[in-house]
Amino acid sequence: MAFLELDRVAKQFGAQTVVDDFSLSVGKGEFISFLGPSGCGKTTTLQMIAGFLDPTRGAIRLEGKDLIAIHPAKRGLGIVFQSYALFPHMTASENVAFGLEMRNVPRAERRERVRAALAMVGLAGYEDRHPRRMSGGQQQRVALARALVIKPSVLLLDEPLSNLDAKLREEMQIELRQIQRTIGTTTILVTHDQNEAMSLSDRIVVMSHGKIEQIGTPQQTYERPASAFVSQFLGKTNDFAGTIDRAATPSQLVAGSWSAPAPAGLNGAVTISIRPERIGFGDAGLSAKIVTRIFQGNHWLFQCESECGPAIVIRQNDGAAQPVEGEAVRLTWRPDDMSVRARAGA
Amino acid sequence: MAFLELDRVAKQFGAQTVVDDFSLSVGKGEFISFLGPSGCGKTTTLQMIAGFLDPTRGAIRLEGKDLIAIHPAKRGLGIVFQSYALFPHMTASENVAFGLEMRNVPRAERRERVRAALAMVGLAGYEDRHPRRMSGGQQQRVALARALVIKPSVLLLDEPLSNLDAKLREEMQIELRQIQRTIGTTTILVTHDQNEAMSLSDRIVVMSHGKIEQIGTPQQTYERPASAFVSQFLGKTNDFAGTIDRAATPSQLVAGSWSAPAPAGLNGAVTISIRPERIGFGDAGLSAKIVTRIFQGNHWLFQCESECGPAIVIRQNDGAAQPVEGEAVRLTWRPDDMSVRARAGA
Amino acid sequence: MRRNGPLALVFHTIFVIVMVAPILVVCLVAFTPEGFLSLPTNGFSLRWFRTIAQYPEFIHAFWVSLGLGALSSFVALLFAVPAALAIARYRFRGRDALAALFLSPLMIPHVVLGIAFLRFFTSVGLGGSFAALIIAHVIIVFPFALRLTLAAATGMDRTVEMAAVSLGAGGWTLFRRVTLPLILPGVISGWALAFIQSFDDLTMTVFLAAPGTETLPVRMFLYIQDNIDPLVTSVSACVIAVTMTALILLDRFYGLDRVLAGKGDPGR
Amino acid sequence: QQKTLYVAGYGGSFEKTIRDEVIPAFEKENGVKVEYVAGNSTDTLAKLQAQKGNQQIDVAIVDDGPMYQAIQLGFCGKLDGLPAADLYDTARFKDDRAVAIGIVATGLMYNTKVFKEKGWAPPTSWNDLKDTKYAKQLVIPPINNTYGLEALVMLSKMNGGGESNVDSGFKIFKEEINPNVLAYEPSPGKMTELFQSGQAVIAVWGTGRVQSFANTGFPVDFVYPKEGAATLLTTACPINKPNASPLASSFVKMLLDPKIQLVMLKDYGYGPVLKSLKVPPELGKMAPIGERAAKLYNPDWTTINEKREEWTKRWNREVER
Amino acid sequence: MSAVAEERGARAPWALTAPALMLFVGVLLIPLAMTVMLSFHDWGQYKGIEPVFILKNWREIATDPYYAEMFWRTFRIAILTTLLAALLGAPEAYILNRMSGRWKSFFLLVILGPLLISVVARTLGWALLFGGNNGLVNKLLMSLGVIRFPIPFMFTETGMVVALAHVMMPFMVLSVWAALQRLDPQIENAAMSLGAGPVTIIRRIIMPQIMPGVLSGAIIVFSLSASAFATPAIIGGRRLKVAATLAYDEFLNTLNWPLGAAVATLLLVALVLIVVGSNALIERRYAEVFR
Ligand SMILES: Nc1ncnc2c1ncn2[C@@H]1O[C@H](COP(=O)(O)OP(=O)(O)OP(=O)(O)O)[C@@H](O)[C@H]1O
Ligand SMILES: Nc1ncnc2c1ncn2[C@@H]1O[C@H](COP(=O)(O)OP(=O)(O)OP(=O)(O)O)[C@@H](O)[C@H]1O
Ligand SMILES: [Mg+2]
Ligand SMILES: [Mg+2]
Repeated sequence: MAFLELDRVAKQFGAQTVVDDFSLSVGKGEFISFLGPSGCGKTTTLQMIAGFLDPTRGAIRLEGKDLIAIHPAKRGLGIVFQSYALFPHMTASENVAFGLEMRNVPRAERRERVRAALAMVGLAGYEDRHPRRMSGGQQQRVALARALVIKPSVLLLDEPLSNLDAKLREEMQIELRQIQRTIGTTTILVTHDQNEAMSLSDRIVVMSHGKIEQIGTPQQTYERPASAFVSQFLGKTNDFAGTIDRAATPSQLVAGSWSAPAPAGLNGAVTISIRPERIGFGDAGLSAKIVTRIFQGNHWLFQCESECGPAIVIRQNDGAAQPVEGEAVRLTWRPDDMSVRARAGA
Repeated sequence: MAFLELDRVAKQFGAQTVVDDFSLSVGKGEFISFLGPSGCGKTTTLQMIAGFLDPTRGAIRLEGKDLIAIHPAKRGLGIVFQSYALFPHMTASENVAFGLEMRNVPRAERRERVRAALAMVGLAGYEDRHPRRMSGGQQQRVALARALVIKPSVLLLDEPLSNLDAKLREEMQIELRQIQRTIGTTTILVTHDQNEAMSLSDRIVVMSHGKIEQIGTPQQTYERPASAFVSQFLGKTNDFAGTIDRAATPSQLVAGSWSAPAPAGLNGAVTISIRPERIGFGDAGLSAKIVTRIFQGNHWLFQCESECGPAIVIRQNDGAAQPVEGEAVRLTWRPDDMSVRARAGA
Repeated sequence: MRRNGPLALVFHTIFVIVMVAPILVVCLVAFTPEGFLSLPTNGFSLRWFRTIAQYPEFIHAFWVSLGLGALSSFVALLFAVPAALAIARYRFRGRDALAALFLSPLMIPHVVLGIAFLRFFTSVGLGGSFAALIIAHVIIVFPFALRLTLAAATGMDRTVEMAAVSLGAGGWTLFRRVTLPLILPGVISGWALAFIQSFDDLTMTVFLAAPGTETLPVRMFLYIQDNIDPLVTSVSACVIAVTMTALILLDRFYGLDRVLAGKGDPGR
Repeated sequence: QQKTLYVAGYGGSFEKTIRDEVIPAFEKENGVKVEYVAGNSTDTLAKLQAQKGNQQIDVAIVDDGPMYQAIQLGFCGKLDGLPAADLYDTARFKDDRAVAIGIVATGLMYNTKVFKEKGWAPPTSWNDLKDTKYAKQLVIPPINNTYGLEALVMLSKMNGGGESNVDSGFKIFKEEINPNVLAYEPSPGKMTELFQSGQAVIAVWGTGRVQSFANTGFPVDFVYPKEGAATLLTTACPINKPNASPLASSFVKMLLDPKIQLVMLKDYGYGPVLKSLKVPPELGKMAPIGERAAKLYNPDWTTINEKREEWTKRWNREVER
Repeated sequence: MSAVAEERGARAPWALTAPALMLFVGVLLIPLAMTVMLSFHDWGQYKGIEPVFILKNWREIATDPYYAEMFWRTFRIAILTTLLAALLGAPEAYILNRMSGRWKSFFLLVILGPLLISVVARTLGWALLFGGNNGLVNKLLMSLGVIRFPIPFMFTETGMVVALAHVMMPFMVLSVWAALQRLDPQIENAAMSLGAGPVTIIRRIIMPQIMPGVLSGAIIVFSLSASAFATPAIIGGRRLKVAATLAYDEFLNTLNWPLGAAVATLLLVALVLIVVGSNALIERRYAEVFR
């Protein structure tokens, strides 16, 4: 049986429907991420689970019990708010200790756990500082420590790492994953960072305009997106206009100078979708010219102008010589890596 | 002559020195990013340029004129605050219009520019909403529109995109770059996102504990880091313990089962640093076992246990078959891609 | 926003009842047909409301009070708001002393103030003038305006102001467009308390009021000198009715909670 | 020339009487504007002291106690041309610095309705103040008010003392009367309110007040104690100031006009100060007139005034605690 | 302008306070100084005020326990009133703040209402309600079985505190109300998510943050009740004198202004010390909220 269950939940603000028909079953110990464009209703959904907003329709159940009837203070959830919501009048350690006090943890143990939690988020030495005297990232980490220290059975994280640098972020991700594994915390993470979502989650919920677009493992959503929206939203995608030529034998799929044996079932004008990291530079294939070449650390991003319109290519920064801006190249890919669909309006 | 110049700027809060000996020359129209761990003084430095904090020591000059003497309201800078700092009593469009009003832009033009700015950040239709009724990302975008609409000659951006999803974020990055190019805005961006810094900036300032670690182009800082800190902070790095064997002919650099001709000048125990994206799986080389394999969209991240300790490998998700968890692999790299230094304490 | 629990509502109900009880009693007594105060009253009559018409000076005094209250509380705000901002955000020498000085009118028995002002204004030739009355009232209501503005200004999010400054707003504009709206709940509450305090002051005003500038409380006080009869209650009932009507109208057209809570709606 | 004459006096119905009956006629007669500054005796006296050297007020109407003080402090000017022959002696002041415009008797007031319900006999003597059945239902004005002072003097006199020795009076107040006292209340308005709310049923008060209280329809009556009631005066004086207007004296004299005296008797229960005045019988039910006026006890103000400060202090510490 | 402020602008605060300061020096300090001067003058029943410099009045206040008793009663009543107002007013403001718009403004009006009618009429209402043993309040309390014997309200300190608290309540409610407007509702949610019940939230989260408001209210209430005249005079009567009625008496009945001025000066000084002291104490205790 599902541990946490959202059953056709909807939320309206005035006349505006912000979340609609949202159904999701979360298993015990599962790590779920909500991904979606800004304003699509992620925070709203989280706040409903937390009990700060009442759903307009639908039910939320935890272990089969109706959660809506339970007062937020009794739900025992750990929450990190998008705006941190630190207690401005308390020091960092008082903020973190608050949840433990509520649980009547003895003073000595409390002190030790608070110290450990702050050390874990890299804030040893900041115990007595007030939030207003801390940097943005430091505040965010206090908020994280405050939620983690109570070892909740359900963690709701609303962009908990958005103000941290990559290094710290990764450390925190590892911490989160570890906590979730050892204590078996069921976690729901709202994030705008796809890498984060993909590397942490068991399943990803992709949302758009308050509706669920797809629920699936990271690889499913990335590699078998249920809709054009999901494909566009997760990572980058090139869409090339192509045609299937059934007159040729064997019948051919052609896009500019690139061609391959045609897949079955389609005919005429088609759209070829291909991820930029699946495209290589070769001797034959779509001719293109590099417009900009952007260095991105462990990879390069090329914006090209091809026969079939703009194209994006990603190449690992593996030390090999890379084409320069203005250079003429040929783009090539394996037929397995693309997906082909009939071109609308063609 | 430098357009904006910080000359040995320092800032103390009480006894604590938060920024120290910070010198930087920014050319007109240049795009600079501040990168550094949370709490290293990025926001503080920005606030000093903006005039909201006075440096404890040092000078800040704009076009040769002492900036500190100029009232913040007269500096004409566009700023996005880490905490947005929207006017809670004004709607989105009133927020954006504020700076234009201060500049006595005629009403009709004002309305048009506000509309355009909100459309640019994807908030057409949200003109009349108050900040408290907007999502985190929406608020952040209003803050961005508010700073951009006045077309300032200097833009100070403090984590302006931290709450946006990848897609929107990229769109905003392109906007920023475009504005900066067309108007020639000198921009200083504080970000925790290395990709963002690398793809947008002309130069990156890497900071640590209030001090500058390195100033350089993205590629310089990534590929020729001035210190171990910079190398660690920007992207990931593997450090393997190796030895140089001058007895062999030609003398050899050895790390476990991996070996290559030794570089000149060093001897005995050394540390080999190599970026994970420069490591490939081959037939010979360091033997290792894949511990975890993490899917990250356009690439895979492998955490391995090698003869020389843990190793991280990144491989582009180019559709080729990738080793699975538990598999025994050999790690190999080109000698050009590593950097070798004497091992301390060995 | 969470709703109030049953306990809170019980508390609230009792609180409200206790708050209105004395006023209700006064209003009830206003309808007595008797010539004296009695409770419970037997019968109902508008006799004491009709009697007000025989005392035009009551109506005149009401207008004097209204004008005096509005004017003096407004003038007090003009002085108090900048002072409150200075005290809220700067740590400067003499800050505590200044704050104490500005609050001191609260702490002096009004009879002492009344006599001190009377001596002072007489000696500078302003004795008995409306101007003197206004100045004196500005002083006594000043602490209210100051204290509530102060409460609103302390702990206000400063980065919002910084944002405005960075967009080119300075001095007056910054104040008018950003700072004031943000502290508005405090300022308006302060104004309300100041107005009410001025409207209600008797002990000091008795000394300063001259023929023609007698306020309603002074009038009522003088009236009940030798006889407390239900006229006081009917006049009070009228004052309540008038002010309630004014407030309800304000609420209708502007929204009282918006006035008191500031314009940015609190949202979620 | 059109000049304004400021007259300070009691507020309330007294003010109304003066405004209606005296001021219009006076204005017409003298071509002058009269402004009435309302306030009780002590307010008026305080104003006089605050504006010392720069007086605004031209005529002051106050109780006799404060008037003695005002005269001593030099606030009062001199009255000329008083109808001396027609005035009762008690109404006149030294050097004619002031004159009484009405006579009041200090005695006992009680609630007739309550007394009837309880079957109590109406009080007859100052000693009734000691009666324990009035516990916490008795109101006496304090000693800085003339009523209270006179009660103290009367009780002292009955017990072997007098103006020069009030020890016995203090003793009785402290030990025997105090337990009965609900409040020492100087304000007339408050006094009526205590009766109206039923908290008090008996009090020491003056005929003028009782008369106007009874006029409202409230069931109270006044008792002249058998040991004698004391005289209390309402007085007026022209204020002493440079270039004092002669009209101030005229205004005071106008208050002595028989017509006005009758009006004040009717509205306000003031016994006339003119011997010659014929009082219509229906007006003189309570006020000290004729026979009753003659029997009033006149306290020795010269002695009292010397000791008054000391008594007040003693009173505050011993009685009002 | 603001953050800059703390470092720059040694002049700015003075520029902002200058108008008010001038006003106060011009029309308050001078009259007050005149009053303080007055307290050193001599006075006699029939010689009036003599502008000499003597310590007679001060010596009298210092040596006569009568005055100590008056002041002690004054502050006892003021403290009790302040406590009562804070204990009831602050929760009420909080409850009000959680009501929906319509009700909120309605009840705000109801609570502000009492301020709009003259203190005389208001206290009259109380007098009617208290009205001796058979007053409405006592009848009600007895019929509810809360008390067995009527509580004397009129002319007792209990009655004074109750009536004063009623008169002062709106000041407290409004002050706290203004402070509540600044709270971030998410912070309350955060506390709730950590398991804090309503009482804890109020005590640990809300209270510290609205301290500036409670403090404003308390200062106003305390000062006003310690210097109140009308209510103590009407409810307390002459036997329960407090400092203000004492000063009133000296000013208006005895006309001994120098003594009255001395009492008033002492009251003022004591109040200023208490208010400034507690203000500083609380500001230090809740330094972060006041930043
Ligand atoms: N008002 C203050 N008083 C004392 N210390 C402060 C204050 N503001 C910031 N600090 C400290 O100064 C240091 C630098 O803060 P700053 O805000 O500049 O960091 P940052 O680089 O912007 O970090 P982040 O990426 O987390 O926002 C931090 O350690 C912070 O705790
Ligand atoms: N109190 C409110 N009243 C009206 N509309 C609201 C309110 N709060 C949020 N909204 C709207 O509801 C939508 C969803 O908001 P929500 O905060 O859930 O977005 P989100 O997915 O968390 O976005 P982000 O990633 O930008 O934080 C947004 O369009 C927002 O403008
Ligand atoms: Mg959100
Ligand atoms: Mg920062």
